[in-house]
Amino acid sequence: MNISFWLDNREFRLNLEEKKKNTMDIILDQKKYLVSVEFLRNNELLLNVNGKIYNIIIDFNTSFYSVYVDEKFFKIEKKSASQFLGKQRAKQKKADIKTSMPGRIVKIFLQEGDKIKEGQAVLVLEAMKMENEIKSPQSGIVKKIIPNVGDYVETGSTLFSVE
Amino acid sequence: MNISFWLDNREFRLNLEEKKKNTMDIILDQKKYLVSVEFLRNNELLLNVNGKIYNIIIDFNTSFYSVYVDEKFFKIEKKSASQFLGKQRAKQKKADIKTSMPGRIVKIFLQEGDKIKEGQAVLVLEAMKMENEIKSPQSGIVKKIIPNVGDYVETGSTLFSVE
Amino acid sequence: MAKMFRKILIANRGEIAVRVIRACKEMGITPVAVFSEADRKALHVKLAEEAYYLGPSTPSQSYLNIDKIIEIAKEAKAKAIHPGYGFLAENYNFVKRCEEEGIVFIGPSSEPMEIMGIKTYSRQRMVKAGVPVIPGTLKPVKDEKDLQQKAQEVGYPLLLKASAGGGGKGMRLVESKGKLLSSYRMAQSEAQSSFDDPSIYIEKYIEEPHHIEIQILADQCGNIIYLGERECSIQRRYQKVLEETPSPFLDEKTRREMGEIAVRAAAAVNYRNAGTVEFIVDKDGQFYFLEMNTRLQVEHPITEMVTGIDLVKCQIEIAAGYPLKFSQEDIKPNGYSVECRIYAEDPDDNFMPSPGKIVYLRSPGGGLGIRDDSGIYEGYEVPLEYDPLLSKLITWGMSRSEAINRMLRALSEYQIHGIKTTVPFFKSILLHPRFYKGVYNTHFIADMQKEDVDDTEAKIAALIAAGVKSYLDSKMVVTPRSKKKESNWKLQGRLQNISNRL
Amino acid sequence: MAKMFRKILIANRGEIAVRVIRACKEMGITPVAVFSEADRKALHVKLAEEAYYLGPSTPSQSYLNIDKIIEIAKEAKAKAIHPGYGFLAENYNFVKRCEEEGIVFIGPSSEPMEIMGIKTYSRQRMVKAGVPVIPGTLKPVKDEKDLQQKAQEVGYPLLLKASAGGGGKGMRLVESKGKLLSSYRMAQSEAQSSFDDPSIYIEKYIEEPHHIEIQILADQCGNIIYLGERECSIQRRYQKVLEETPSPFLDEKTRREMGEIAVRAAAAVNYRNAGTVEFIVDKDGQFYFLEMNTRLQVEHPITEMVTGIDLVKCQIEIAAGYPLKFSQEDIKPNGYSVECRIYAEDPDDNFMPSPGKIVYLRSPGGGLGIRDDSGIYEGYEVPLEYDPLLSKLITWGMSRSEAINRMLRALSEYQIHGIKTTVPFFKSILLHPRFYKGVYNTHFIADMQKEDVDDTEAKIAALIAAGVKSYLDSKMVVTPRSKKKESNWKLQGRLQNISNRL
Repeated sequence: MNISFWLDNREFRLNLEEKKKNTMDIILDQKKYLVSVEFLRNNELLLNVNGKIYNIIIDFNTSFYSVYVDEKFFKIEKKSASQFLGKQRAKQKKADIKTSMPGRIVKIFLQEGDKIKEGQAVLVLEAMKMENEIKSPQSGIVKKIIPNVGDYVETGSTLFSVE
Repeated sequence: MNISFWLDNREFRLNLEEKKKNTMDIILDQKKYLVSVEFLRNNELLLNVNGKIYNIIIDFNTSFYSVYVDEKFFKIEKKSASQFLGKQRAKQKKADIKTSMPGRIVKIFLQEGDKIKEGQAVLVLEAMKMENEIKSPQSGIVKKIIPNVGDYVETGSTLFSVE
Repeated sequence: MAKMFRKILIANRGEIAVRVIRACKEMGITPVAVFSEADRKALHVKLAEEAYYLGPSTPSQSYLNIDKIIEIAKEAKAKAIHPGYGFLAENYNFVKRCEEEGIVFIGPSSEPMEIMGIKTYSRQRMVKAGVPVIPGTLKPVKDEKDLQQKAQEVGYPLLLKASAGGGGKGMRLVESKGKLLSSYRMAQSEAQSSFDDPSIYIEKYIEEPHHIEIQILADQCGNIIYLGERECSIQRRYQKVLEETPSPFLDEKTRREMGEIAVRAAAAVNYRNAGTVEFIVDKDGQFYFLEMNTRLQVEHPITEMVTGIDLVKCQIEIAAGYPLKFSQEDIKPNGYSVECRIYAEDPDDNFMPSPGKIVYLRSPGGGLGIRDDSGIYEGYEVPLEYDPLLSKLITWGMSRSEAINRMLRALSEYQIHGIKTTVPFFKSILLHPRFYKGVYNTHFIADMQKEDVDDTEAKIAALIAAGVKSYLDSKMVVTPRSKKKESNWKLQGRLQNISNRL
Repeated sequence: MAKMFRKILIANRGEIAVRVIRACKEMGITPVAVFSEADRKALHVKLAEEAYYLGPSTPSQSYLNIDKIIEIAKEAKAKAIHPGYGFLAENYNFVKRCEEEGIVFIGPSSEPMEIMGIKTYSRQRMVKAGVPVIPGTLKPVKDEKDLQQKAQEVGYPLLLKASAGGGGKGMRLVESKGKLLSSYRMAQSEAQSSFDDPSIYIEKYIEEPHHIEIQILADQCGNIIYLGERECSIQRRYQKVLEETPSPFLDEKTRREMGEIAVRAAAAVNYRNAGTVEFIVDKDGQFYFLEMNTRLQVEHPITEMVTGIDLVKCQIEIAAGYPLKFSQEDIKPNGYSVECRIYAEDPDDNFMPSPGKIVYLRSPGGGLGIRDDSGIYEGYEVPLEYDPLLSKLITWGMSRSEAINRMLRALSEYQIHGIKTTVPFFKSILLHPRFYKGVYNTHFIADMQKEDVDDTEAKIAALIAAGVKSYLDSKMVVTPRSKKKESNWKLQGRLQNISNRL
């Protein structure tokens, strides 16, 4: 079976052949690996790659795998190259800045329409007794600022967009 | 709401009235308890009874609840008195002795038809590098001995019956 | 004769509440927990024998709600209250209230707490007691004229600090005369907003400072002893991140001097309870009194690891009126100990707080010299409302390197998934040559540039894992009737996804 | 000059394999695990850096399969093998094989192991070395005539023991002359079947015996030291259940004498490695050599807790040729330590083994002086094929009572569900007045009658829990659209049940 994944903007092609139950040969980047796998609790895998042991937590939602290898995290996308590049291009043009944590907005430094430099702080989010400046990942114009001072925002909700 | 349970051959009647979410008054043996409950992982409850804390693991299968209160275990039956007593009577007459662990039969001391005293060993089951004598819970006649020496038995399977 | 308490109310949450609850259980005392709305399922509630609801999640309405806490203590017939650290631990109005209500506050009396709470007071007291303080003003500066004159006397660079202050709030470093006035005004307004007291005093700025503190114990019979130091120079934004004892920077002589001075400082204010005297030590080993924490410290365990003394039990015994069980001669610290503070913060995203549900947890118990003082469990949801300390991982070793290598091993076994934590961050500190050699000061983390680790191996494992999963999932669809164990797992997987989607 | 190993193969499983793996990681050595069919998901595999399949679950085809283990060691380029305890740990043929193959066996050389393995040999050697042994015969009895004559000399009551033996197999207590012959024949046949060697020797029976052992360390440079004793008299069917150090029974003088004798015993056989000399101590404090275990003991952690010395690291350093880092004068045991062996056995059902899946696990990490050397994790299936030791819970305290109370607290936090364990059993030992006073011998558990605890409170809680659950389940049916959190839990509950039914 052949599968292709995207990781860190690069495509990886896997060839996988099951030998016996939970044991398979995998070819990746012209290298061959003897892999055996044990299933622990839901989403928990014990992976043995050429004798080396890896404790894996893996979750699949819609388009990508979230994989923990011991304490390291990887996001492995399953979508095709074209889609992927498409999204990449989109990224260049317009960026919606989402929050990676819930919290309360305590300060907003800019207004819609303001010029902004990469790394410049747009607003301050308070969570767990700490104030955190949310900065812009790119230079441009502040197109929209959604929350107001005092608002409570959920993880993943858009704070502002820069174009 | 009124519920009745059986525990250690005794019936208990509960009256339960929900006050607000996850908080209720419960009357048991004429005593009233203010109970609040939190739900942790599946089957795990954090119970607060008049301020006292209990960590509970509870599981319901067909006719009874298996309840762990901290490290203590209780089996609470839900069936009606009549059924219950019926089963009790049955118990007196004939006893199927089941194994509480899997293992291999290494010795059998008696044959079908032999007289047996309460507490007398019928066979030896080996598990986890230990030999364990399986004794009869009551005196009588050995009606049946199911496994043979060398057999592997699963948890819960009947070993012999005494009448 | 002193009598031990039957019940103690713990007016706190998180790992420190758990810590105190365990000490109570080991002493045969019934621990009474209190909890806010957000903490209904918290570990300190699970482990308590009794627990009572305080109120809404906002601290002011729960863990800072003095009336409610006193009321519960009376209801539950708890004759003593342990404040932990933070919240009401250094609030002398709370202590006064306990004194009025006839409830034993497990800590000092209100007076020494008040003195140590106001920096300019304590500086004056310490100078009187012959305790070296950082050169500067003993009183708040009167006005801008007074400021400029005093600044001239102290010399640059200097620090402006809030008299009521602490934790870096209302603090400004002034390099030169030009910046003095503007910095002063900013410091004032910050002090005003943080402590509603604008008064500011001046301290000489110490170059390449070490932050080293001395643990002391003082009973009600006048016995005071010191239990060695803790090196707390590994800090980020004035927040301690990692502590160790003994300090690789101190020599025996300085260590003993600091201990004796710390005892003098405590005696000067009739202190009782466990306490910590914090010092700034300059690059030449000169040390200056910084402040005294009149409570249990977050990092107290490393002192316990090398002395074997349970400081919380000592606090309780002292509060009950028992004399100390040991004299200064009995205190012979043994070995080395390190503590890593595991925070719910994302080290790869500028230490952003990361509250949320812990979906998977494996703690590194096991083996000699490992201790994990944790406030979490698998399935627990880390609330947004409180500080992000999840757990303190502590190791002990016969040598410093053994303690460090043990910590690295333990961290490698510490798996927390669902939220981001600082676990991975500590590896880069512990393996840093300057830390390993033990030559570092409070600038260490700021100076430390993050070298990226080679994760090719892990990457390959991740890709293989994804391949295996997608292969087996695809197989599951075509052949539903595969072997029991396997399909069982897969269904589990499926069910999991469904329930996640709720 | 000695050189440290890069890789070590651990020829064992369960908690001891985990213990050795952790020591390797802390020393920067790559641990290589091996596993049988039943252990594919075992914790020692999860924690290893490398792991290789041995074969079927039966020990003879996996953990006792010398050829396969040697083969894997060579493949993986592991230059040394740690045997743990049990399995091949005292098999001198395995040691010889390692010696031939040029692989370092982390333990003694084959010769002392062989001597100590055969009881009559070792008794002769010890007598020569001036080590007191239990009165009796030094050689196996020739025949029944010889038996009766020797028995007369030794006097009754006496023990018949298998020369090749150990672990109570082929052992018989003979109260009087009348029972001698019949007992002898039974002992012979049992010895034959257990060790295929029928030879039997005679030992005087010691009344009210204590089982106390001395930990020693011997390097390759001829240094031998002792690290204090372990009191192992709490036994069931010749199985140790709970150990503590120091022994509440010994005085300083006896303690030192036993230590010096233990060193002499080790020297007499050119011993190297960590080792344990077991003594029987009679009610008057007279002690007699019983046997020497030429390997790590299950209960080694309590010695580590009071000395701070990591015995497994010492074993590895000794095997690599390093001299001991400390001399006898450096060994100053500090405080008290207790170990409880958590077995997968049902204390309410005559300690029946209880293998199966661990559906829920909460370990009592946290706090000072707690250590849990465990071989399990939540979701792990305890196999039927191997011994039932799940974990060793160890506590340390400044006083014996602190260590005991800490153990009680830790046990109260130890929750293992899905299988039966001995966790509840220990409470009744620890709270038993005779144990608490420290006056007990090897008959303690047999004499101890189980007092039943009052569980009314827990019973009420259980009934209330059942009521709450049935109420909410019923409600779930009528009102499917209840609040998110709630229904989420309920669905989880439902899903759980479905998957259980698979």
